[in-house]
Amino acid sequence: MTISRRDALKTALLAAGSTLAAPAIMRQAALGADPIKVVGIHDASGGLDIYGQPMIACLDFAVDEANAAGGLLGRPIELINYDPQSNIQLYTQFATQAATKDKAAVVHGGITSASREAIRPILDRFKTLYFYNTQYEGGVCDRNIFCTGSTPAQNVNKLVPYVQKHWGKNVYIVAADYNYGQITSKWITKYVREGGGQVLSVDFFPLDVTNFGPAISKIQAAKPDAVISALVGGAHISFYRQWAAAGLKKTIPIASTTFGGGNESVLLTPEEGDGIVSAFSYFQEIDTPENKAFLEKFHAKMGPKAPYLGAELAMRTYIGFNLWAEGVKRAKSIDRMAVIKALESGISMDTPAGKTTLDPKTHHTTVDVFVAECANHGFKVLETFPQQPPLDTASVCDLAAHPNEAKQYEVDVKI
Amino acid sequence: MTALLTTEGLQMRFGGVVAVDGVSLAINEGELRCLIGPNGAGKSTFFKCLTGQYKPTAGRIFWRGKDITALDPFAIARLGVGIKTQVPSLFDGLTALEGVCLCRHSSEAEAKRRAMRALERLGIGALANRRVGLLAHGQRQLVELAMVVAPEPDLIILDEPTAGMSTEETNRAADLIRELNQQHAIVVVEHDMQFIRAIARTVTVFHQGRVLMEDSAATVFADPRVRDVYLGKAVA
Amino acid sequence: MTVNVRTALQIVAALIVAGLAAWLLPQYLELFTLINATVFVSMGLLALSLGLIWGFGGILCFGQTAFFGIGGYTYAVAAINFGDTTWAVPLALLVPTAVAAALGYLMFFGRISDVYMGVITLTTTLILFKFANSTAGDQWTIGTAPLGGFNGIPGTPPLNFPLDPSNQLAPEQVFVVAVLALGICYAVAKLILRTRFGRVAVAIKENELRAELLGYDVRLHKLGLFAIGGFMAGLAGILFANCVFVSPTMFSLSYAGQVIIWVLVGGIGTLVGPVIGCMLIQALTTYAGTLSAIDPNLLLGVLFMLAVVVVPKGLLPTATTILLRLMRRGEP
Amino acid sequence: MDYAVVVALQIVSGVATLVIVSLGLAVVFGMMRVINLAHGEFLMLGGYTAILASGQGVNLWIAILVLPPIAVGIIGAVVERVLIRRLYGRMIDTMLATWGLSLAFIGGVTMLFGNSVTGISAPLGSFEVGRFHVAGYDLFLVAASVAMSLAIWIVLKFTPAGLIARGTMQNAEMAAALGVPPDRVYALTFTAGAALSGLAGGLIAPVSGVLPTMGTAYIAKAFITVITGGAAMLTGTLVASGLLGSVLTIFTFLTTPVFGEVALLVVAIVLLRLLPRGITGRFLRRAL
Repeated sequence: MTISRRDALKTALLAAGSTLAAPAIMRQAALGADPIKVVGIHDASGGLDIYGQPMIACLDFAVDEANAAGGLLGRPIELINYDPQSNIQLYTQFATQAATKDKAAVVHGGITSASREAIRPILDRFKTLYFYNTQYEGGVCDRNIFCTGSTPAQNVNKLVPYVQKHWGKNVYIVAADYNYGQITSKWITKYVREGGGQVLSVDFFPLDVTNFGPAISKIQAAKPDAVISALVGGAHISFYRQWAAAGLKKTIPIASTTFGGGNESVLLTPEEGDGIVSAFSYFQEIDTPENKAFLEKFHAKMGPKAPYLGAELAMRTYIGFNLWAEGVKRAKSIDRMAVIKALESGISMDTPAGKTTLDPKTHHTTVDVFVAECANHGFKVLETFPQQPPLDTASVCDLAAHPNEAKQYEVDVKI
Repeated sequence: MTALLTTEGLQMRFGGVVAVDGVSLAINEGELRCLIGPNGAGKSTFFKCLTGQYKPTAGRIFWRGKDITALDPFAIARLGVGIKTQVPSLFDGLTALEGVCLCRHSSEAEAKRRAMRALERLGIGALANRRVGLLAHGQRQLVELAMVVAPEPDLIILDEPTAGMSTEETNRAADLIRELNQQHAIVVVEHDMQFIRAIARTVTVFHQGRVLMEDSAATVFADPRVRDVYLGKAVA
Repeated sequence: MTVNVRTALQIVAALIVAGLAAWLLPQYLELFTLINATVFVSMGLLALSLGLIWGFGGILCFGQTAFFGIGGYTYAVAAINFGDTTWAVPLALLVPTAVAAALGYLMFFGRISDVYMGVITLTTTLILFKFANSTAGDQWTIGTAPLGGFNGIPGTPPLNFPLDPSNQLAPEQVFVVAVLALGICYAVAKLILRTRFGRVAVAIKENELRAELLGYDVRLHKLGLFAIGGFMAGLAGILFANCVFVSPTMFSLSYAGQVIIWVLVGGIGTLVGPVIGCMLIQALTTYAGTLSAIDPNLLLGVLFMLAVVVVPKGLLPTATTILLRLMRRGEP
Repeated sequence: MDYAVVVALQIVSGVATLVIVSLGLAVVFGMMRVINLAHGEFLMLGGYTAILASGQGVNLWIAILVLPPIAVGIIGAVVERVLIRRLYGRMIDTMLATWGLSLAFIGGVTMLFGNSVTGISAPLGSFEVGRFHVAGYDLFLVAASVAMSLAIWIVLKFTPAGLIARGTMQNAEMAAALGVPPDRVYALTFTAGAALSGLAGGLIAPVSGVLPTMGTAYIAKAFITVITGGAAMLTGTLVASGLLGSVLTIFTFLTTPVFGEVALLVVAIVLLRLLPRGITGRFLRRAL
């Protein structure tokens, strides 16, 4: 009795739904027409715009460059930029739009891990290729996504030893309260312990917190050798400001996995920002001929409106686009699976950030990593670690063996 | 004769002000009682205590011997007490009939029958389908009365029913109250002496929160103390 | 009698419109538009829930999104844990209804006045927002479902056919379910207002004291209506979880504000008004979002002020009045 | 021991911040029974005034303390004239209209200055309590909150304007009978409230950073403080700030900032349930 009623309901719903199936397929066939659509989803406004604006500039620049060189497969590239306004729900809306309305060949975008995890399932579901070009906490194992930024085994793994070598063993962690901060703080904890130190405490802050007064008192009471920050976004810049205002910069130094990813170093005065150390796979200041050439072209193109690129986010967006373009060239198609297979064939290219190699098993990249110190609104590179593989993700993820996986692994560290 | 409603040492205090101060009285079945007194004598506060809108700070109220001091207004209404407030309290957005139909009853048809009967009894059957918010003041008073009598309560409490009425309307209201008294016990809280003279049997006089005297209308109106109270002289 | 006939006609009309929309739109709309339309419909249901309790119960709830979010979260957590949405749905309806009842008990039985009621409901939503935002850590896992803090629960499972978890509804089918849910809720709300309970609730809005003096327990009626509003908002949350995903934004101040704008613009004291107001404003803000010239907040804010100052009764009632006046003028 | 002093200092500065951000709202609510939901945006505009002025090379103290109240006061006067005046006596409508105003301000400022954080550095450096460093500006905020409260008290208690204001608070008709048109009293009150909010915005700008949506972080707290305080605007705000600010800071120390705010909100709800007319609805009723 119940079964038959259920079936009746099912039939009714299927009837309503399936009427759509046919036109949907026909629409798919209409894709053959000219420009190749590339969608960028980056926050041009809201608390995350400090990262988004340089990323958009770099994506624009990369697409212009490719079009100037004759486009891809003889077709022009049409870039559609969406601004999710630092609002996760708009991310899902734009991702759906990119996949189902624009029928984008690839989506580049997502800044926070929260936004990536919001759009990744959507793009999986609608079978649209996805490039995530931000340094993040690692562990994403999904054949539909390519993560071109650095991960903790590459950056935290260099930052923590620097801190412990120069400042002392014991640290206090302040982190943004969402998956990036939560997971990254676990990695920091892991490396601090491996270096023989202790994590005195981990404090998490929602992205809209601006008053760090109580936290600063707590940190002083704990007397760490250093503070490691995984704070994110515009509001959290107040931390550095209040830290300096409390006169603590001279007593307890700060290192960060995020500082410089946006324009933090430009926003803060030298008194507030100088001396903060970060590790990324690119800084605008790195001294290589490729980087100089890139910056020259970039500034020539953008003029005085060219943003400060800071650390890797913007550059990885430029590189991410070019990696995808290389995949398309090799596949001679924009078909998703063909491009994925081409990208898995072991692509390596020389970029302004040094040599970047895509790892077929993890869809992550092997990159050069730099430790740098904030100095006078910019960065001074202190140490360079060439060709660091994404060991963290590689230890858990093998897409060659398990091509159907689509999840994020988390490091298992007890805090 | 059993008392319908009794109060024992009822007191209502607002901060330092004692508005009702130890009032004890009894209303019997079928009685028509007037509570009079000048402005500020505590009549209205006493009324609100009876109807549950205020919770007295001391003393008790009984309904047929049962303590109802702590009950909320709706629970008191359900016992069979019809209450009409000083400012007409109506559902302006509904028609007269819809409003009166809302009285509690056993069935929908019964409600409608009673509502129509109540409206006709008050001579406003013709207004049944008019929106209450659009009616004249006197008509509104009557609609409210219809709502009060429709459930056929045992006791009706009226707070200044003649407020804002013309002399002619007041006279008609007096007739109406006498007529209603055939079936219901009634308490009228009023300060208009003319009106009281027209309807009263037993009168209770309030002054400064206390019962000054309680007697037949004729005796009360003849008493010099009452005249002094109304003229504002201090009572010895 | 005529009133009953009119109600019946309105219900039938609404169900026909809903049925037609559910049948025709999936055939003609693009998938993307359809998914967006599902979001609109779920929001429309949220607006309906507030339109019901505010317009007919006089309960100004600044935090109707609390029940919306609780519905969504309960659905997501239950669906992930059960691996089947069949029982997640009733649970996700029950929990917001129960929370609304509990909150209503606190407010109505405490005889808290209008303004303070606004503060308390708003505060409740804010607490939930803050709380949901701070559940990023591993300790905030219910069964197998991590609450995810700021991230929310991106992998919210879509509805499946009853007792058949492997057979999930396609986005087009979710749209059909959403439209039918909205149509049915409208009909149910209409019917409720025709029952004795509904008429007393309206009477309470008109004059609380009189209703009380007629022997009605005002608090109980308000509580009942508030719980029904919570139920509908919860259902809206389930639908929203199906077409977007569950995140703390569902509790946010901006959503809480938008619902009020929808109802206000659509018209207080009608049921269709809030739904139409919701659709119009959503369409407008979505459109404004694509314009870079004007900020959607600015547009929304100006609309909000105009709604209060110029058409305090709302668009639908005002439009009806104007239409009626024009028609009368047309007559000799 | 030093730590206890530092914690105590944080509590005091938490309370002071609450007082500063609530006073403007309290004045408008206490005098006019108008709940101004655009209050947070008045703070934001004050913050932007300070940022812009200091960016133009204006002396920092003038940029923080002088210009914001003037600029926001003027904006407040215009808002009163154009919007609030039409809605007197319609409490709910006023709330809704000011909510719309708040959205419009956020949108407008976003269009003008972009939706990103800007900030100025806090002056006054730091000082030491035993082993601890404490920002001097925190103490300055405490002093500012005391000065603002004192100023309001003096105005209410000892000036002719204050007498009229107190009269209006008690009974608007009576004040009108004294020959003071309530219109003008309301216009001045709203302007003064807006100016106070602007000053608050300037004061907190160095601590919190300035962005178009910064108001939303404060409005809920200010709103709840004022409502919890009840009718007596100054005393109510001070008592409620003292209570809620302590709860906020203590819980922030014990747990996280989020649970600090949750604790604040829960305490406010419980208080309103117990004292539906606010703290001064029950206690200290004769206070200002």
